[in-house]
Order: sequence, then structure tokens, then C-alpha cells
Amino acid sequence: MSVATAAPPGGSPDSTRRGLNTWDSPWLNVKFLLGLAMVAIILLMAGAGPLGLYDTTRARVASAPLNLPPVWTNIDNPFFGEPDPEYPLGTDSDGRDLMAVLLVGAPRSLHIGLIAAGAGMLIGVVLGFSAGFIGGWWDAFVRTISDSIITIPALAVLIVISAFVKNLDVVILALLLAAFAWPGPTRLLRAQVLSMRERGYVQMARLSGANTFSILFREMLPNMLPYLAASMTGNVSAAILAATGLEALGLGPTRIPTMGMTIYHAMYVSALFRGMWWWWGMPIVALVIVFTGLFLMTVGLDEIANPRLRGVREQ
Amino acid sequence: MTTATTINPADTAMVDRGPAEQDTILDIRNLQVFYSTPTGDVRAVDNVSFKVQRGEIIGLVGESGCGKTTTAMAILRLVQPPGRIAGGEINLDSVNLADLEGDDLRETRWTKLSLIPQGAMNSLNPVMRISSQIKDTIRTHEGKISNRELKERILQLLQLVGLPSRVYDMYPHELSGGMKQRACIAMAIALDPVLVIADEPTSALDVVVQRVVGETLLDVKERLGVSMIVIGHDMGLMAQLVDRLAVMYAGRIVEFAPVESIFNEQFHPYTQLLIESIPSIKEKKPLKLTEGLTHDLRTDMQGCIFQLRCPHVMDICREENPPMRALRNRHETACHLYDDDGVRLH
Amino acid sequence: MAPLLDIKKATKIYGGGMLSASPVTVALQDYDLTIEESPATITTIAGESGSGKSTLANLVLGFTDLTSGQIIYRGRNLAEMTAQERIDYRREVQAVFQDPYAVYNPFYRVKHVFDLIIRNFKMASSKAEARDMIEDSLNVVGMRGEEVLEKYPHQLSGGQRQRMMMARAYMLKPKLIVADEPVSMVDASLRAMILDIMLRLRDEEGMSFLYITHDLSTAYQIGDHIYLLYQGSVAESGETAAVIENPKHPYVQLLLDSIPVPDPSVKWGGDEATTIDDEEMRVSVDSGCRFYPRCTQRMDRCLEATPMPFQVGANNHNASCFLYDEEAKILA
Amino acid sequence: MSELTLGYFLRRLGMWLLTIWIGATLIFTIPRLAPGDPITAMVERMIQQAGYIENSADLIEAWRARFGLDGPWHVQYRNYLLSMVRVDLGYSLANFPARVTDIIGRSLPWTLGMVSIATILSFCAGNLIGALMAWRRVPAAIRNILPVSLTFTSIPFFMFGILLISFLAFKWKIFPAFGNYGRGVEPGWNLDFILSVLHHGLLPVLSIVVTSMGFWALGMRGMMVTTDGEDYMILANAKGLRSRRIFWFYGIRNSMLPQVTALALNLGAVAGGSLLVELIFGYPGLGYFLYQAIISADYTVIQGIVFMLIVGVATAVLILDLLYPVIDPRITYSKGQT
Repeated sequence: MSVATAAPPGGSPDSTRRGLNTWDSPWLNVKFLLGLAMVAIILLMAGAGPLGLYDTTRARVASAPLNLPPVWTNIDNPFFGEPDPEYPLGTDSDGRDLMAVLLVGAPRSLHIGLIAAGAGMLIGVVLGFSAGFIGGWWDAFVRTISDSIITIPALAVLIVISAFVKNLDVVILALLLAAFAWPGPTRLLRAQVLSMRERGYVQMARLSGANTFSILFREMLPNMLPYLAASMTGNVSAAILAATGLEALGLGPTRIPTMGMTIYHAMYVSALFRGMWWWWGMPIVALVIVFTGLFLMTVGLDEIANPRLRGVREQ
Repeated sequence: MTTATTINPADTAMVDRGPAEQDTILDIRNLQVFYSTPTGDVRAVDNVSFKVQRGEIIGLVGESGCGKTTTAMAILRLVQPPGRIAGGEINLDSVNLADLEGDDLRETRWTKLSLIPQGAMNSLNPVMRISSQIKDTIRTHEGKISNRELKERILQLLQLVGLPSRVYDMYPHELSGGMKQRACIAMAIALDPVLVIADEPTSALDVVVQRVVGETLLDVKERLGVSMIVIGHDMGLMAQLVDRLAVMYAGRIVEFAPVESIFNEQFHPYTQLLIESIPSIKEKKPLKLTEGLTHDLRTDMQGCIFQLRCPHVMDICREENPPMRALRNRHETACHLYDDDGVRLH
Repeated sequence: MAPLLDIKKATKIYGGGMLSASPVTVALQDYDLTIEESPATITTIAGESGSGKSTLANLVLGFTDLTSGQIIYRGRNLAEMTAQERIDYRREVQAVFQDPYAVYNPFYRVKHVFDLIIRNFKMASSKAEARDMIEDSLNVVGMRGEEVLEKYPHQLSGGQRQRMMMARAYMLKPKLIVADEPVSMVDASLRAMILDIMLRLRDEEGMSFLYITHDLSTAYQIGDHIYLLYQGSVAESGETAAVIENPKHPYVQLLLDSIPVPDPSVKWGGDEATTIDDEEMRVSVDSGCRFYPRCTQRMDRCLEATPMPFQVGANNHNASCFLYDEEAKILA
Repeated sequence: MSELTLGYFLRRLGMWLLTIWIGATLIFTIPRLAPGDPITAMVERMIQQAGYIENSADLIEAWRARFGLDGPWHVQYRNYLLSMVRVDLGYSLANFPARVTDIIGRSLPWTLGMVSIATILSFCAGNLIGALMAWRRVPAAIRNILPVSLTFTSIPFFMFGILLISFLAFKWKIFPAFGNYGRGVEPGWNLDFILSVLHHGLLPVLSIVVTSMGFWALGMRGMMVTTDGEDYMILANAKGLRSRRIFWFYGIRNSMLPQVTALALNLGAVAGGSLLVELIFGYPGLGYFLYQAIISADYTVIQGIVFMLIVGVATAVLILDLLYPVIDPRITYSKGQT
């Protein structure tokens, strides 16, 4: 009687090329990285002012000549001024430099989204984990409340809030958004915990003396990362969408330039009619970059979490 | 405890199989199925040839990864990418399935050969009633049929596999595992095919239910005279079900013989191993230890496929691939260990 | 001395809660089992799916709590253990599961399963000591090498994964290993290897096993005692060889008759009529013998009362069936 | 089984009530947490406009009583909930004799029509595109073109609306920039009117459909890929069914189930978004009147519109939930989780 010791020589092709494995990581997904880069660029724009690369104080009213078109244009309209290289993206009718507005406002819109989604995710982690793990009446309670809140039109309630609460600041707005951003992650995490709780490796960890905390965070959480990240990027998008929507109604924070508020100003003075497309066009371009970036990240993360979407059919 | 020894009709059928010898339903020649991987093709099925006669049940056994399911999928032309049929012929009723494409292939499916799938649990569409799933097949291949006639036919099928008529209106999740598997059998014979492939038809079932399903299969075969290929790893079940048994190892058939003959005398060392490792409820015996599949299916190995595990390996085994030879009456083996009369050489 | 494991009147009922729409299921009813500390034994719990054998495993491993009854480990009630006692219990009662892939966290290298026990049970004081321990236990199951530990679970074969689980269990030197269908997903060639490891751990290391399986033939080959469950109740129990060679309960007879004999000349035995609609058989009666609907030898009294275990042979060979009422005395 | 179905129905009905109650409570609480109160704000604005109003303090008190804003909170809350149950939403503050229900009655049909058509179109188109993207039997050429239709997914719908207006309405003047039907067209069942409604409704619907389609497409693609790997798909192929039948009755039919759940979960977001779209297109639905009410600080109308919106969405979700067992026969058997 002998016990075989040799591993099957053909069993694992990966072992022979372990060096390659670091570059084989599913996180090296083109869509995900491209989206990440786009979002990073917008975030980095916030550094332009403090680093002295651009005079962002010109985002204030009346700090620049009125109605200048972008430098590359050649518009034959006496109403507008001559394009000025000093103001590369032009200026609006209130004397703001749109380049400065963009550098200040675009990262801020992203910040709002990040804070809101981050706070929502945090609540989701706490509620989802506890519901999935504790179970019983607490689980039923969390599930019912989140299922219920998720169907309430958040934007409508936010409109009511901002109609009554004057002088919203960015953080308050973000936290209000977070109040509606938690049911999604909560549902997701709860479902994940419930399905993972019965998995063999979680049972193994329990048999190995691991406590609840370490099971949740060491055993389960790493396997949820792609789902969490996809949910996070989706939530950032949704929060920015709601924030800019409120701002575009003139209901957002009024003292700091944001992308939505710039659109509001433009609409308010009928820039659409007057052909000042750069006024509303620039914030839209910036937002499209943000949204496209986040969208690509979500799609990429989807593919990371669900390998079959990558188009390579395994087995 | 009583274990009645009854003469199975299948046994008597085997006796007068002489004249039916010519009546070949399926003739597979040098079938090759490869899976492409970044490090080269995996030869999942390599040069497999065998014939199935009308009205017989062929068993295909081997450990996981030996290519038995892939062979079945290839016959059904259901090999999924990155797999492909790399060569060979699959002649069913004198039509080479390997050449069929498009609607020709689609129309051949189920009318001539059908499948009893491995996981009956997940093989039925969860949102369609059992009757609708059978209707689906009949309507697709036979065109318009009146609802009454269709219903009558389906009820007959259900009865044939021993299911009560209320199953007609039920959804898959309302059935137990054994019932689902029998519903799959009813579906498989709906169009009176010449060949049914049963892929591990009982592997997930409890032993009593396993027996019910097994007996249903035998019963259906008796009544319809259909040929079957049964894939499995349970030698006990094979002994009960099949007429001839093919033992696969690493993508090749190493032994192929009438089931009595193979349980009586095994030539190939791998078959010997398989038979010896069957756990018994009749006698306690020491555990027979062995290794699993050891060689890399990516390489076209020189010599015998079993040389790395074989206890009797000889020099010639490392150089020459042993051909399939008939060592006894209809008992074929691919091994260098025997001369043409089945006498062991050393 | 208190027995190693003593299960008394264990009952587990699922479902039927306030907010639950699922019907009440009795997974295990009044189940008794005793495993002595020495000599080490392999106790088989066998039955079909739904017989309650997996529930029993989950109960013993502390994954779920009893509805009523007690599980007593070396004199301590599992439900009343202190935190420290529970940690000790975890160390001394281990498990090997059916699916050797799912027990590995796909996020980590396979080494993680050893790291976990070394960290949580403070088994080694240095890295070198830990490495030696791992090396040692891998050798016991016939595996070698640092290299294999650095792999991810999907890079190992099924046999390697299951053997490594055996090594993990061995490393903890537990008193009892719950082996929940450890061979039902591996090939015939590996099956023997796993069973052999179990025998060696029993004989050489004095570890007892609770072998949970649906496969009576492997139980026959390696088991010492056997309990055959039917829908949460014990149908028959006793020494494995005695029960399998001479079954008394009609259910056990049916089970054994249904095992296909690896001999083409011996076809399925018994009466084909016993193979009634398998799904009807699942419906158990509310009172009386649960096997009643399927039983070929049923009597009226089987509906009236639940049969007690009757002694039907030597060495505690019991069958819960009224057929043996006259000829055997009722156990206390 | 019927008991299970009844249980399912009651659970869903409970969810419906709970959602409406939570929503109503939010609307009740929020304005009261804010500094200042609407009546004072109203009167102050009237003072600004009229220059001076006699006994403004008395006026404020009288109005408070009339609008149920006097007395302790719990009494207010009780009265408020009772009036909501009676669907008595009170009078408009800004246009006093007008009842809130009348304003909602006038605008709701337009919102309902526009949003439901847009949602159904986007749901169907998105799911079809997603399914085709995941279906291997679709020619590669088509499968590679399909993602192009998702280009606008990442643009917020109201911005897409602005783009549509600026080009199709202002620049090329193909479509009207605002309104629900042309001036001088007699409302009724006549062709002119219907065409005018379609002409006016197309851009708002388009801006919702084009930007939200991608969400469904992506979800469907994922589900379809998963479904395609199921055993029953292999068997369907082995049965020799026509590709089209497998696609619809085996693939889409099963992949749809989670998508319908997702639809129910997202209806709130869809409805919220449509408010903005109405605003941008000057479409006289709930969103448009909500905005007017916000500008004129018309407290009761704001409250009423948002309440109706919450009821509307909750009801739509309830209908979807009750339809769900029809499309998924397994649902009443499981433990009632979606």
C-alpha cells in the first residue's frame, strides 16, 4: 500500500508561469482602468488652484470680462467679446472665468458623489453585514425598511428638503444624498453574506476558531470587493446625478460653483437661446467625463466580478 | 436479505444478437475533441472509435476528466467553445453528424438522437410546465398537431416512465429529483429516436430512486427498442444497466467488451483497478490505493496512455501506443500485455 | 469516565417562525448517540437526502442550535459552554466536508487554511515551528512541499484539496472528526485514499470519526458502528457488519436491496413493487412510523404509535420497527 | 398553495403601506425641521409685493389654523395622516381656492403617460439589446454594433434633454421646445390632438429612453450570460429547438426575472428623474407643477405632489410584485424574498 505523493504534472499550468500571474490579475481590466483614469483626472483638477497652476479665484462673479467665447472659436456676433487667451474656455454673463469654474466645480461635484456614496456604503456595510449575520427579526426589519426606502423617489424628497432648507452646503447635501444611498448596498451585502454564510470556507474558518469579526472582514469581504466596488461606482454616479439635478434646479449649494449650478445659471439667463453654448456646454462635458469614467468602472468591475462576461469561455 | 437472481430480458436478447450484428446504429470513427487553452490543445477525446448496435445499451465509464462526457457532447454536437471536434466521423444511421450544420443538424437532434442530461435538477426550464417543455419538442419537429392529440401523447409518455398524469401541469420545482429525471426520460423518447444518450442519469439521486430510474431506463429500452449510451462512474450501476461496456482513460477507450465478459475477466490494468476498487457490501476487503489521472492531456503522449500509472509497464509501452484488439469474442483491449489470444505475455 | 460525545434526545425543527412562510420540517427527532473516547471508532450516520444526517453534522459542529435535547462533549453541554470551553471544543472537534473546493477561500492561497488554525489556536510560537507542523501533517496525507501551499485552490486537483483538508484536521489533533460525505465527490481511485487516511488516523492517532454518508458500501468497509436515519429518526443501529449483513428494518432492507451489485448476472433484487413513486414516499405521516407510506410490511399499529428501538441482535443491534415487538424486549 | 399566495399578497400589501407611510412621514417631518415656517414666508412675500398688509400676525395665525399647521406636532401628524388616508390634500397656498387634488388631477395623467411609456420603452429596448449582446448566435457584426446604442448611457438624462432641445428644437426646429400639445389644438380624441401630443412628447420620452436603456442592457447582458450557461439551455439546444424559440422562451424568459425585480427597485429613481425632464421640457406634469410650487413656496402643493408620487411609485411596485408570481412560478413557494 502506498500513498501517491506526486502532484499531477499537468494539473496546474499556472504554477509554471507564476511570474506572469501578477499581470494576469482580473483587476487589470481595460474598461475599469480607463474609467479610473478619467475619474482621477477630474479629481486631480482640484489641485490646479492650490498649486498655483491657474487662478481659480476667477470663478467668482465679476472677476472677468463678460461673454467671452472660448479661444479657438471665431464667432461673428457683436454681443460677445473677442476670444482672449487669458480665458481659454471663455466667460459667462456674470463675469466668471469658465476654466476656473471648471477646475473648482468639477472635482467638487465628484466630491459630493464620493462622500454621499461612501457614507451610504458605510451604512450599507453595517446594516447588510449585521442583517445577514444576525438574522432573525433584525434581518427582517432591515430588509423591509431598505426594500421600502429604495422605492421612494429620492429626488422628489430631496427637492422638498432643499426647497425648505436654505443655504445647503456641500457636506449637508452629500449627507442628505447618503440618506437615500444606503438601501442598495445594504441589500447587496445582505444577500452576499447570506449566500456566503453557508459556504464551505466560512464554515472552515469558524471551525478554525475565527471570530465573527474576522469571518466578516477577512473571509467574506475580500470576495465581495468587486461587487462592492461596482455598487460604489454606481452609487457615486447616482449621487452626482441627483446633486447636479438639484443644482440645475437652483436648489443646491449656492455659494460654491458646481457643475449643476453653472448649468442653472446658464439656463436662468437663457444662454441656450443666446447661443452661448460654451457656458452650459463646458459643465456638461466635464460631467460626461465623470459619468463615463464611473460607467466604465462599473462595467469593468462587473466583468471582474463575473468572469464569464469577459468573453473568455472557461472550462 | 434476499437478492433474487432474475433473468433479465436483456440477457436473452444478447444471445440472438448474432444476426443483428450488422445492424449498426452509431459508428464513431477516430473521434477527436480538443479544448484550446493558452498553453496548447487539451486532447479531451483522442481517437475514439466504437459502434452501437440497434437496441443495445453501451456503458461509458472512467474517472472524471477521462473524456466520457465530452464524447457524449461531441455525438450530440454540443461541444462548447473553447472545445471543438478536431477530427473523426460520427455516423448515425449513415449520416455523419460531424458534417451537419444549421437546420440539418437542428432537425436531426432529438428526432434521431436525444439526451437524458446529467443534472436533471437544472436541465428543465424552471418557468415552463413539464407538458409545455415536451410539447415544445414535438411541435418543433413535427409541425402542427392538435392540442388533444398532443396531450394524449404526452400523457402516454408520462405513463411510460411511471409518472402520474398530474405531472402534466406541474412545474419542475414541484417535482422530486427522481421525478424530474423520469420527466427527462419521457422527453427524451418523445420523438422515438434511434439513440438516447444518458449522461450520468442517476448520479445525484438516492440509491432507492437511482434504482427506480435505472429500471425505468431498462423498461423504456425494452419497449421501444431504442439504443442507448449510458455514461457513468458507478460500476455497480453499469453492471445492472448495460449490454456492453467501454472503459475510458485519458481521452481514449482502453477496453470494450460485453458486460459479463468484462466483469468476468479484465485485461487492461486500468479496468482491473476500476473493478477492484468497487466498494462492496458483501465482503470486507483491504482498500485498493491508487493515483488519479496523472498525465498531461496537452501532450500527444508517445506510447500507452496509462504508462505512468501502470503496474506492469514494459519498454514497448513507452514507445508504441497499443491498438485495440479483440482478445476474446467481442472483448477488445488496448494493451501490450497480451498476445492475440489474450494470453498474458509476462 | 464521561463518553467523548453523548447526544441525548436531540431534536431539530426548521421553519415555522412568525415571519417565515416555510412549513415546519422536523429534521431530527429524539436522536440518541454515544461515542466513547477510547478506543477510537468510526461511527457512520447513513441515510438518504433529507434523512437529517447533515443536520446532525451541523449540530455537532455548532453551526446550528438544537430545538430540544442535549449534545454533551466530555461531560460538558455544548449549549452551556463558556467562551474558553467553546474554543477548546472547536480544537477538539473538527470536520472534513463533501466539496473539497468550496472549503477554500478563493481569495487566499491554500496556505490560508493552516494559517487560520495556527493563528486562532496559537499553535506555534515561531514561523519555523509552524512550517514544521504543516510539513509534518502534509506528510501524513502523503503530500509534500512548500510549493503546493503557495497555490490557489483552483490550481489543485480535487484529491489534493481533500487530502489537504485531512492534513488540516490532523494538525489540530482533534478527538473527533465529523466527516460529512468526504468521498462522494471524488473518483474511485481517490476514494480509497481518503478512506485509508481515515482508518490510519483512527488506529494510529486515536481520532474518532462521525462518518456521514449515503453510501453504505464504504460505511461497511471502514465503519465500526452505524446509525441509519430515516426522516430524522433512527431506523436501525448497531455494529456496521451486523446491520449490513443482516438488516432488520424494512427500510434498511430496501436500501441494501437497491444498491446495484457489480455483477451483471445478479440483477437488482427484491420486489420491484417496493419501488413505488419515490416522491409519494417523501410525505411522512404525522403520527406513527414515518416509513409507513413506503413500507411493504406495514401494520395498523404502525400508524398509531411511533416504534421504539427493539433489540434485534447482539451488541446493541436495534431496529425501530413493530415487527420485532414480540420477539424482542422493549428497551428502557 | 393558495395560503402561500395569500401570504405573499398580504406581505406585499404591507410593504406598500409601509412605503407610503415612511414617505408621508418624511414629507411631514422635513419642512418642520427647517428653520422658519411656510406661512410666515408666504405672508412676508405678500408684504414685499403689496408693500403692507394689515394685521399680518393675525393673518398668519388664521392661515396656520386653516392649513392645519397649528397645535402640537403629534396632533398635526395625526390630522395629516388622516387627511392623507382620505386623499384630502388641502388647498394650494399660492392659488388659494384651488384644491391640491385638482392641480394633481390635471398634471398626473401627463406624467403617468410620459413616464410609463418612456419606462416601458427603455426597459424593453434595453433588455433586448442586452440579451442580443450576450447571445452567441447573433452575428458578431451586429453584436459589435449594439454597444454603440449605449453611448449616451453615461450622460444624465436631463443634460441629454438640454442637448436635444438645443439641437432639435432651437437649432433645427424639428420639435417643439416645451409644452404637451400645440396651441390651438382642440384636446380630445382627434388625430390633430394625438399627433400634437406625440410630437411634443417625443423629446422628453427620447431623453429618458436613450439615457436609461443602457442600465437595462448591461443588467440583461450579465443575466443572459449566466442563463446561457445553465443546463436547461444545453438541453434546449439538444432538443433541436429553433434558435429564436430558445432565445425568447428559455433565455430571455429566465433572464427577465431579476430584471423585473430591478425595475421595481428602480422605479423610484425613474420617477424622480422624470421630474427634472418635465421641467426642462416645460412639460406640464407633476414635476413642472412641483417646480412652480417650489418657486412660489406653495407648501401644500409640494407636499401633495410628492405624496402622490410616492403613492404612484409604491403602487407600480405593488403591481409588479403581484405580477411576479405569474412570470416566476417558483416565487410563492420560496420564503418570499425577492
